[in-house]
Amino acid sequence: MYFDSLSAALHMEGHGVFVWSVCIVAVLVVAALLIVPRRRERAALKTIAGELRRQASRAAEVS
Amino acid sequence: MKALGTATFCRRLFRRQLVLALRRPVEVANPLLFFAVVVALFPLGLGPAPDQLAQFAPGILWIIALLANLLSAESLFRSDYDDGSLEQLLLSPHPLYLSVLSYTGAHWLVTGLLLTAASPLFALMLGLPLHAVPVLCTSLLLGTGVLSLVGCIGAALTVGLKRGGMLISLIILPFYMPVLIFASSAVDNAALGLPVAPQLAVIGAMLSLAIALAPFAIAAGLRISLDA
Amino acid sequence: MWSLFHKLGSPPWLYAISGSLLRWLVPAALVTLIVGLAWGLLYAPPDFKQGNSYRIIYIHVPAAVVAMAGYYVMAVAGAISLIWKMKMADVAMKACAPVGAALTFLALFSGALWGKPTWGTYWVWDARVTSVLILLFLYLGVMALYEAFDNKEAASKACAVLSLVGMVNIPIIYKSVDWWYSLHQPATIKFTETPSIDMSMLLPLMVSTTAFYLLFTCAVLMNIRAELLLRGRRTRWVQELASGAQR
Amino acid sequence: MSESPLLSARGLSLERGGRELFTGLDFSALPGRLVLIEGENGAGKTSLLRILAGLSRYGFEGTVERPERLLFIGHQSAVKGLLTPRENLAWHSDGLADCSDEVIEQALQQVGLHGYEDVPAHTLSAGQHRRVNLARLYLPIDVSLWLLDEPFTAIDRQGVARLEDHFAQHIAAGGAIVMTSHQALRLTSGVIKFSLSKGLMP
Repeated sequence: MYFDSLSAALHMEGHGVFVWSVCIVAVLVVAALLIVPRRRERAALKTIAGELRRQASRAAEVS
Repeated sequence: MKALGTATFCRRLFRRQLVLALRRPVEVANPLLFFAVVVALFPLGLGPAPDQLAQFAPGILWIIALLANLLSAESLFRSDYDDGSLEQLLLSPHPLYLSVLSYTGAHWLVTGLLLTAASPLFALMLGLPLHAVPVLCTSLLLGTGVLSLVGCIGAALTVGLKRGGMLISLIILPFYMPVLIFASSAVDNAALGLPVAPQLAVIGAMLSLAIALAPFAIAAGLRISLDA
Repeated sequence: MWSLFHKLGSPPWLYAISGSLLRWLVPAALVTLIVGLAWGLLYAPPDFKQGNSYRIIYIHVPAAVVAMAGYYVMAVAGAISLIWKMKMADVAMKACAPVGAALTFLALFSGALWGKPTWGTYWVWDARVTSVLILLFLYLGVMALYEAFDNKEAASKACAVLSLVGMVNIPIIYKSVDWWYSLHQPATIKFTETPSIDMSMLLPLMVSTTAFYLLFTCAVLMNIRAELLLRGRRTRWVQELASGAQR
Repeated sequence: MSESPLLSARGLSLERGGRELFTGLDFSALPGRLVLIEGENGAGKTSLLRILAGLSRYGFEGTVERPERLLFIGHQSAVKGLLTPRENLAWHSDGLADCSDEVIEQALQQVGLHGYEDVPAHTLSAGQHRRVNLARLYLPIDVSLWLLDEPFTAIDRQGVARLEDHFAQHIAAGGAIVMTSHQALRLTSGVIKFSLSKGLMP
């Protein structure tokens, strides 16, 4: 490791606040990129399943 | 009865667009009025100091010309879309590339050319040196052609939408930026007495590229909008 | 070749294959990202001029590079959908836009925070910053156009045309912005390409760029999967999948 | 059949908002025939005509073979209020006809617009706009295929009768017409009814 200690790595001679906030935002963006579509996919499956169940119950009522 | 030749057809479309525009002179005058009103805004916003205004004049004039052009391009296909002329145009046996080019040509004539003709007045109001005015006119003459062609792409893509006005600015303005950069730099240079030929040549090249490619995009955009 | 083309056009096949692909692609992307960032942020030597603030490069440059490449991916998908009328290309194109926009935003944000220690201000109208900003506008334009159409098929075609226009224009825009910047070069620190970057800095940069490419691929694939389900909600394979998932 | 169709479509399927409007339609329009498309409101008649004309290019399945030149009359009259009927016809954006003034005057006379040639079209009524549009059918154009969507809308009974005679002439001369109409046709010879749900009915 280039830095001597964890606090030195966090501080980065005064530049730490910039570097690490960029890093945090990057992690957040990456997480959002991976989580949002996954949730959309799940939600889509759920709504479609709900539609199917509603159709099935309506068909059962009719018959 | 002989079939209509493509060249005649395009000439007629061109003439039709011009006649339509001239029968509603207020609409033709609107971009000019817009130009005048916005020019009046800048001294109010920036302060009346003549040297400062003169320094910013090339950029200001070009930004206003660009917006005026965009606003008028937005409604280019609107009425033809609403009354069904556009679907007839798409069904015509002539290449859409050429008919679209006649539309944009007519549009350029009643906006770009007119803006160019009126620009010396506004240039002098903002204190642009007199010897830069010919370059301003040349840059407008070439540049508004590019703007018309590119703006029509946006108009074609948004003509079927209820609220296209804001959207067309968002999607088209980024494509206006190169013209703005080179044109205002040309006028800047002219004001300083520096050479302007390279910038004007670049705008000319952009115009050629736009004439070659933009009608394809406009045609595709119209087909899509008519389909939706 | 043709059979692959046909398979790519088949939603159930694409859904299945992307599922198994993602199973190892997502971990691979995450591992590469962690390695690249840890290497760059903690192990690489500092820049002799900028000190440690240059470490933002390990996020900024990959984000910008992939955001740029993403636009071309989107435009090529748009071209395929216009020329061969392939519906899956529509879906892929639509999936690229939000991912690219997010990465462009990240590139801008990191650029601003990099600017503060380097130039002493968060925002500089530097050629590259301006270009990335325009790229963000292009992405947002495509997304806004897509949302404006009610008919999503027409929306995809319109966006395909727009992104193709963008693809032709991007080199022109970038060259003009470069030229414009060189004209108005302010007297602050000039910050163009570092002529030679040391191996110890280049390697982690390459790793994190790879990581961002992998992430882009993953995110686009996942978006495609969600879109496939929504578009195919009335087809049998989706309905079977949905009822299977509930049980 | 010996003659080749002027327009043929194969395996047309269309879905709108999750509802199947039609599936697997085969369709052809032979010279000398008038195909009347029937169906209730919202059955997809207009959509079918737009697909046949080539205005809808996405969102349906199947293939259509059509001639390069065709005449389409849709719901909108494509008449410019700022132009006179004469200019509207002479500069029409369909780009089909190159007509002299007399020919245009004759066509306008046929649809009962004699004397209105040179007044701005915005002073005319909606029905008169339709007539200006229909006058295109009377121009001597070399187009065999007509696609007409509700051509009788806003036309009085006399006008309808005259139009039907004109249709009969057109198909007798070897043309083909595909049209939709809510009104029953008086014309019978050469007329084929086509139901969106049941297919061709001779």
